[in-house]
Amino acid sequence: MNKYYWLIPVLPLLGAVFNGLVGKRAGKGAVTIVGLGVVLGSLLLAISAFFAMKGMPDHRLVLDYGEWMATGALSVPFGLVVDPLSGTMMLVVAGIGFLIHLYSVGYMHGDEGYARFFSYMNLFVFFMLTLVLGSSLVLMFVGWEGVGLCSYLLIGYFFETDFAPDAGLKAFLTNRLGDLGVVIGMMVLFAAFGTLTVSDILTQAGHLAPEVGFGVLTFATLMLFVGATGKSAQLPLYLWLPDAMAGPTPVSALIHAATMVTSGIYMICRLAPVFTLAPITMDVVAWVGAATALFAATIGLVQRDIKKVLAYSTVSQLGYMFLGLGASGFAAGFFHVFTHAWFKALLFLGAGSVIHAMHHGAPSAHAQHGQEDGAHAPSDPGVSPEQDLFKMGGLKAKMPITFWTMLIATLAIIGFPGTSGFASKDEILYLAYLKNPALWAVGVVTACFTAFYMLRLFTLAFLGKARDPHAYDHAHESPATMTLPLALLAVGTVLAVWLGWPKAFGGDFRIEAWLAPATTFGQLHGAHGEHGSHQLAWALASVSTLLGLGSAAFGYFSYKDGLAVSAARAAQFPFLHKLLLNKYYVDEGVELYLLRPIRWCGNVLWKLFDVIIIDGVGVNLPGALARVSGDFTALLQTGRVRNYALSMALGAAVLLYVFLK
Amino acid sequence: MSLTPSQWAALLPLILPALGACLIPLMALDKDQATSKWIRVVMYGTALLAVGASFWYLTDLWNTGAQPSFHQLRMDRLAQFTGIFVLVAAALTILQSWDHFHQEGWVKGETLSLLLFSVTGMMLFASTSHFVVLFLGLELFSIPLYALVGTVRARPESAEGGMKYFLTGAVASSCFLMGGVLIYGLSGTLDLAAAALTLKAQGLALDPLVLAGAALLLLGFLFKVSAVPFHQWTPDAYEASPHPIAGFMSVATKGVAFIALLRIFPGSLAPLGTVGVKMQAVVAVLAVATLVIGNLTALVQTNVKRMLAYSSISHAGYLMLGFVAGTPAAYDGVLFYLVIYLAMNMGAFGLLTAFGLVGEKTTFDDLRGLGWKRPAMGISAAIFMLSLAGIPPLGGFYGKYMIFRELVGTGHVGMAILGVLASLVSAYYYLRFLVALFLQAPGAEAERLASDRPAVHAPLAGATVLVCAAIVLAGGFLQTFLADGFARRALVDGLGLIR
Amino acid sequence: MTWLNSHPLTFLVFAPAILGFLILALPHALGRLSRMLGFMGALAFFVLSLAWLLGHGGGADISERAPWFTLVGLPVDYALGVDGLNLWLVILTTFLVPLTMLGTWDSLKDRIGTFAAMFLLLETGMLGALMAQDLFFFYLFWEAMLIPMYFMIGVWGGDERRYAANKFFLFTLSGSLLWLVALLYLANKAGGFNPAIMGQAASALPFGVQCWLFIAFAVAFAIKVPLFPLHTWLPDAHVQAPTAGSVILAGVLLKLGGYGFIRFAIPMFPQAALHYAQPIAILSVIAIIYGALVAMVQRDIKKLVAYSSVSHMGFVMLGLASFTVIGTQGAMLQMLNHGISTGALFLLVGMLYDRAHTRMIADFGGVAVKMPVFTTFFLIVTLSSIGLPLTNGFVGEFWILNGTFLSGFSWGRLYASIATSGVLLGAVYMLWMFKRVFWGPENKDEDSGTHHLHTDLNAREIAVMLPIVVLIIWMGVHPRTFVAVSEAPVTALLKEAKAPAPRTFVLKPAVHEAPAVPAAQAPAPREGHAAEPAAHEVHR
Amino acid sequence: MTGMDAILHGGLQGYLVVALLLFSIGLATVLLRRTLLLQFMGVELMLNAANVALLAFARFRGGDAQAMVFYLFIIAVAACEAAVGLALVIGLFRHRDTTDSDRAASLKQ
Amino acid sequence: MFITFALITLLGALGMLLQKNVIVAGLCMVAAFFGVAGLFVLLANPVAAALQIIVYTGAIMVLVLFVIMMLNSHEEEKAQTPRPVQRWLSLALVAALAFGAVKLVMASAGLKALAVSGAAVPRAMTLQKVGTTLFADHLLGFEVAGLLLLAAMIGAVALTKRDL
Repeated sequence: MNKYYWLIPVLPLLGAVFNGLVGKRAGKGAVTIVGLGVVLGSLLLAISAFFAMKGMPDHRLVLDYGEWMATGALSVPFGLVVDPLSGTMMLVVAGIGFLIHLYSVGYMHGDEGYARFFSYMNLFVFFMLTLVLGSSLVLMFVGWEGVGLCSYLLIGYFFETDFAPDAGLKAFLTNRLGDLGVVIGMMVLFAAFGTLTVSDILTQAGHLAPEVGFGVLTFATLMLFVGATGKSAQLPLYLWLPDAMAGPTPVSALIHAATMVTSGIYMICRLAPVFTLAPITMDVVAWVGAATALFAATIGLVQRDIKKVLAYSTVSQLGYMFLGLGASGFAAGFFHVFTHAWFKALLFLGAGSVIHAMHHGAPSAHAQHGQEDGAHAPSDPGVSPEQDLFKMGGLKAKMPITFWTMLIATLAIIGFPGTSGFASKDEILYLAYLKNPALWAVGVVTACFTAFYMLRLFTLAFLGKARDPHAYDHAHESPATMTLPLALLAVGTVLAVWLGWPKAFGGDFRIEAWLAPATTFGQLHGAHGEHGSHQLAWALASVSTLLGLGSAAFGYFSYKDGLAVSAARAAQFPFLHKLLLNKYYVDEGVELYLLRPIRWCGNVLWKLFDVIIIDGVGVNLPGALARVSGDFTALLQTGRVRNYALSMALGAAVLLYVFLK
Repeated sequence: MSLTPSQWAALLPLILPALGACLIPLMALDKDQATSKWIRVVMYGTALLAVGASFWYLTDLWNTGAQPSFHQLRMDRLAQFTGIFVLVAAALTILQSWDHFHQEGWVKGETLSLLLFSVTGMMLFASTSHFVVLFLGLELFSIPLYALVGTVRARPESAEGGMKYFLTGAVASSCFLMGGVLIYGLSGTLDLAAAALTLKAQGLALDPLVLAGAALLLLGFLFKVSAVPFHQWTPDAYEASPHPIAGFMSVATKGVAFIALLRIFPGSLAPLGTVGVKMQAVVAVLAVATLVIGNLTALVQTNVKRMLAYSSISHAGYLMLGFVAGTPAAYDGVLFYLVIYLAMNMGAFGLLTAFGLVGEKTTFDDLRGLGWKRPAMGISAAIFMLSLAGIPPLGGFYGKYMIFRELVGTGHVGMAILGVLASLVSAYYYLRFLVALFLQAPGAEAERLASDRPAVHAPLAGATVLVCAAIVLAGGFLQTFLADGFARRALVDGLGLIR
Repeated sequence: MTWLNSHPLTFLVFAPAILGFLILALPHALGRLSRMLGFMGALAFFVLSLAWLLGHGGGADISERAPWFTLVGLPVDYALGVDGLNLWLVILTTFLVPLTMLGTWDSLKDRIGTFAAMFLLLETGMLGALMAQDLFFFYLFWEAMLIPMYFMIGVWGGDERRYAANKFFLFTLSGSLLWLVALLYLANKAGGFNPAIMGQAASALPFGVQCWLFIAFAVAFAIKVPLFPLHTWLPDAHVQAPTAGSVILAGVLLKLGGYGFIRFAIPMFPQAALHYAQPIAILSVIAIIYGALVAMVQRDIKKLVAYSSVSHMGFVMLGLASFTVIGTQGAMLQMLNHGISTGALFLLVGMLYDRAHTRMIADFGGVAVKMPVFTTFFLIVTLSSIGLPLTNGFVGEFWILNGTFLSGFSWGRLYASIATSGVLLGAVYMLWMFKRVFWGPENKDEDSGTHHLHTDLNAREIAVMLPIVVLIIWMGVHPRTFVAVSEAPVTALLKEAKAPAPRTFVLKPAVHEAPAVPAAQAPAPREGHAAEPAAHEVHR
Repeated sequence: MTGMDAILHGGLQGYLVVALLLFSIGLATVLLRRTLLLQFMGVELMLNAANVALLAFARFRGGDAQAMVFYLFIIAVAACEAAVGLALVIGLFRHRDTTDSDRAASLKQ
Repeated sequence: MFITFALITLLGALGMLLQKNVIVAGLCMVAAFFGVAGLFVLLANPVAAALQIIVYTGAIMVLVLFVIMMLNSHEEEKAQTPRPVQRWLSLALVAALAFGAVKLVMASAGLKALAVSGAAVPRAMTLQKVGTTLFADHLLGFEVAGLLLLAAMIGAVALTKRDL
């Protein structure tokens, strides 16, 4: 079986190529079969590989497929590594990926670009699996950039709109900005370790002492973290993620919630031993994560667009994960990745289902999404009507499956005791407290905000009464291809807790031990969680859970009767409301203080430097000077023969002078 | 009086064109020569025959390796080289003038006669180191040229150009004469080679009068090669004269003057070491001036003939650089360059005839779009212009290469850099020619005029252009043959310059 | 056949010119036949070059050398050779010529036969310059190339073609003429134009003289590259040139600059080259960023691509300046990459222009709706141009950056880090342009370019683009195919040049519990330690 | 005889001074006068100056007949120049109705 | 005697240079030619003196004067614009040349030696000697001079023939 594992990433690639090249002609049926088939095949192979890995004595399955780019001292093989970390991630990607593919069959059924969509999605799975399985940083970077590309293509999927291309471009460029960090980080690591193969780096790292102060590894890891902030939408590179909701909802679920955006966390886990060597970086990671979590959560409080709320929630949750990583809780962070993948995908797909339901009148998905730019929304031009929370309400009755699955996901995300969200979040908060109580405090506040806006979302969408009767009348439960994934994801959300119920509550947090071969690579850095006591864990958990539930209740009561209460509150704090509603004006600031100066700079360089200085002074001026002096010398040719004779006489004088001198 | 065969051999190459020159005016006595074609055919035939016979005879001499002499005339390899050079130029000129005068609407047998006289004078000028013959040769080729320049009676500018050429030329030849006389006076002999030896023997090599004499001699040569500041007649005279004559002047006068300069200064006067050094110093200064002024002024010309005139001035600059280097190999380069230059410039002027440009209609605008109408001529034009600009792999590049190489080899890197900068400038105005030919469509007015006029019919001029193009190309690919087999042997056997 | 067997390179170099002259001699009315003849010929040359150059084991050196002539005491050899340094550039040339001919089959209406002839003459010039192993011989081709290119721009170009053609010609000529003087100077010292002998002679000269000579060489090559600030001829030439001219200009002509460095300037003046590595690197970094920033604000797609060339070729020069095997190999690959990707971009822009008769970005919008196939190809090429992994662009840039970072020079790390931003900026201008042209609502304006688009790519155009796409992926996935042959010569060359050994970081092992010194500032022992004095020696 | 004496009393130096002064005056005529005929006479004067020098040298070389022959040729040349020069002047006058060389300046630059 | 003829020559030449009236200037020129002839006599060269008068004065100058009359250009035409640069630069140059010439003559050692040695061997130029030399040594020159005269004649004809 081993020799077929290269197909795990390649199968989706083949699917992408097929769908891209001949999908349109082959028809929707073929596209569906191929598009889903390859991911399913990949999933099955992945499961097989996973168990093969488990069978290995050191839980590592190394697959090498020859040299890719080797020259001089640099050698980068095409190699795949399956270990507990990548294996788990691989399963998440393939598994959730498959579910979302399945969901998309229903969601995208009316779209003209059906084949194109599946081509992109398959391609994404290919790149994501490459990212996860790549044995070297470079191969990981292939996936890293590749998922960025797919994200770009999928965000810009409705390319004939105004908004989607912009959002895609923004996503790609912001990611690229982060990728610079990865490239620089790789260069530094290569200069330091002489290799870019992950296992080699980790082996060497095991023999090193942690850096005190700012050293090479600190620099390298910080640079890698810059990449992570780009991909995982952390401050300050989070800007693209909310805009990324311009893509079709399955995309948001798969890429911008479950998989791609977590690749930053995944990378840090991958290189955990190296990061552990750089305490400064760990602090930075923790604080950036905490700040992002809080920052995004505050914005999420007031958004009207259902997907925007979820997007900021994602940013916020990603912040949590980094907070966990920064607190050396690699397993905790990764566990949150895992649980988050389930419940956030579920939330998005649920939202998609709602949007699907809210949409009325237009027969084709094409036209439906043509309106996603929100040009027709009367009350708020920034939000399209079918995504506007303020126009929903009472959908519980119309779409029960969606309602119930969404409820499970919401409970998970707000950390309702006993859910998977509770388990992962609590572990992170606990570790944060051990690192620095302030971090814990930020985390708890964020949790409260999360609980508030999630309940706000849930209440506005499903409870109360319909605020847009027309849309409500047309709303309907989604088809089975969509509800089935919802159900499966809900099951996953519930079951995920099994993997990491905290020790403090009698669990074994088995994921830590499970990941240990990968995150510690046989060394014993970062053995945390032993410093505190179960009493402390209980106390902390109680505080945060109580506060969270209180916020949730607050959220529910604020919105259960419509919008009046919240409107009154907004009027009470107009400035704050406006600030949050406009996302702290960061986009505007970036445009004003970053992009415009750069374009101005380009223009100045071009018009002033290129055209005037180099071309004008350096190139054309000598030419003009030559012509002018030519005009001058031509004046010497007066046409009067006496002058000619005089010049000859002068010449004679020169000759005589030189000869007689 | 009877002459020995050897003396005949030395004289015959000169006698043949002279004979032609004497015969043709007899045919030109007929008043209807413009209209009766057969007379024209006979006149041109005679001229070509004279030139051809002389050429044939000279090549024969060259092949046998004989170097006969008659009194002061030394028909050595260098002289044979010169003869072949001049005769080729003359033949091309004769062929081109058939078409040109036909286009202009008049034919004068006298022009052919004068041309042949001039050819005789040139061969004489470059074949002797005796001052009397040198002077007579100079006058024999100059005076017919004065007349030729002023011969286009229909154009007021023609006589003006001739007058300017004449007056400046007469001043220059007076200076030349005075210089010769001074050297004679102090040495007692009119043979410059003998004079140099005598002066050296008497320790008079540094006598101021000798140096002044040498300076004045040099002036005569520099005038003929149109070096700055003795160049100002050039554009006026070229513009005034018929196209083929302008081509002939630009090529033959310059070539012969350079060869004579070579024969006299580094050759005959070599024993007077200082003179050679000072000559190089002066030529260096003037070469710089020539390159700068020639090229810059050429840049702003609108008239093609004037552009070519200034270009010929700037080429004099490059050739002078060969003298600045002053090594045998550099002189080899000079001779090689002259051969290519002959083809390039005769070709360029021939193009004007081939394109049927008459009178004053020789501006760049008149050339527009012609390259596409006459592709063979267009390609030839490209070859000439690029070669003039010194773009490899054409012949012009090799000439420059040889000269610059010696220049750099003798430590004149600065001069070489100036030289290449000058060719950069020159590339611009040569490209302008091509721009007009290929890159610009003819103006509406020009199109209308062209449709009124009968189609240009210039087969002979066209043929000469093709021949010239072939020579330029050959210069690029058979450079060794031309440089070593032709130019170098002329130097070795004629001057004994190369070791 | 026996002659062919012993003179394959001669045939490859001169056969195109001979065919070109033949076509030139054909009457004007037979333009279509001429074009077909030219294309078939070029295709045949490509096949032959593949068969001959890759045929026996792929990359064994082939050379032809014979004394050619001796003028003014300097022997000139007729020397052609194909080795690891130029093998793929030669094949790139023979590949691009027929491809471009096919790709621009219908773009020109006038004088198509003459154009084909010019193209073939240009091919001779390029192949000759790539293969020449004697500097005089090289110079001949180097200059001769200008002539057909001049006419291609000047005759078939856009509205400002005369200015652009003249600028191209004179700009390039200015550098090479000064170079000629240096060449002659050195040839005088060496007694010939054989690069090896000239190199030896150069090493005997005082260091100051070597520097001047190197500068003369470098300027001539840098103009061709073009290196900032000698690049301004490029945008004009590209914008005005017909599509085919742009493709070849970007695809091959620019490469000759970089090739000149690696073939002649660096091996002949290693000391001076090391001495000037930093200035070159600075200019390269400026070129990378400057080209990108300026490209960003262009309104004409072609001009944008032209400036992107400046940026990309900056990477090549940076790789060469790094004096590491990785960097130099990256530069070698990047030259090929740029030839393929930018050539393809120009082809695509040409296809767009042929349909819309405009190249202004603002005239488009929503092209993807009208021409989906075209959009796909454009996207792939764009991605290659911005260096997405698994396309060719990534490998080259990654190597160059890594090589520079590792470079034995003290500035390597900083410049590599700065140059990385070129990767971002490249994405900015390319994708921004892509978005504005291809995405967004369809431009409904009657005068707009989009409005004039009626057909997607036809079979011929797809046939042109497919091999390019295949190459883009191939070079990205298996770059060894294209750089394996150059590894040995590059390594030898750098060793010969006494390039400073790579500087690596040294990390503190755990057993030492000494207070950690930031390793970045710590003097690098290992090979790096030996490199320091060498670098100082160079910087005297 | 030395210095000025030699010049004033008919020594070789005297003749040479006369010749060179004559030459200068001839040149001055070409440079300063605008009438073509006068300029032409200036040229003749320059030739004559050479003649004077030539024959003076011949005298002090013991009556060198070579120089005398050369003198004959120079006279012939002068005659030829006169013929062509005057023909050109006449030709110019026919077109321009002037013998002022400054006015015959349509060819320039 | 020398001084007299020298002065006639130089003053005649100066007169030509300075005289406004073209005819008078021509006559001054004739005077200068006569002075030169006188100098030739002093140089023991009566043949040259005779030729000078016959050819120059008798033929060339008459021709010139004839043309002056024919073209009716007695007076120099009025200058269109003053050309001070031309004038003063020319004057300076010519003055320098004249001054330099005198200095040159004084400075030349060879000349001095020749003056001394040559004064000792006075020998008249005879026609016989000239003839012998002409046909023995300068046959070539003689032929060329003949060609030259023919060429000049044809040239003059070509330049002035009416009907072309």
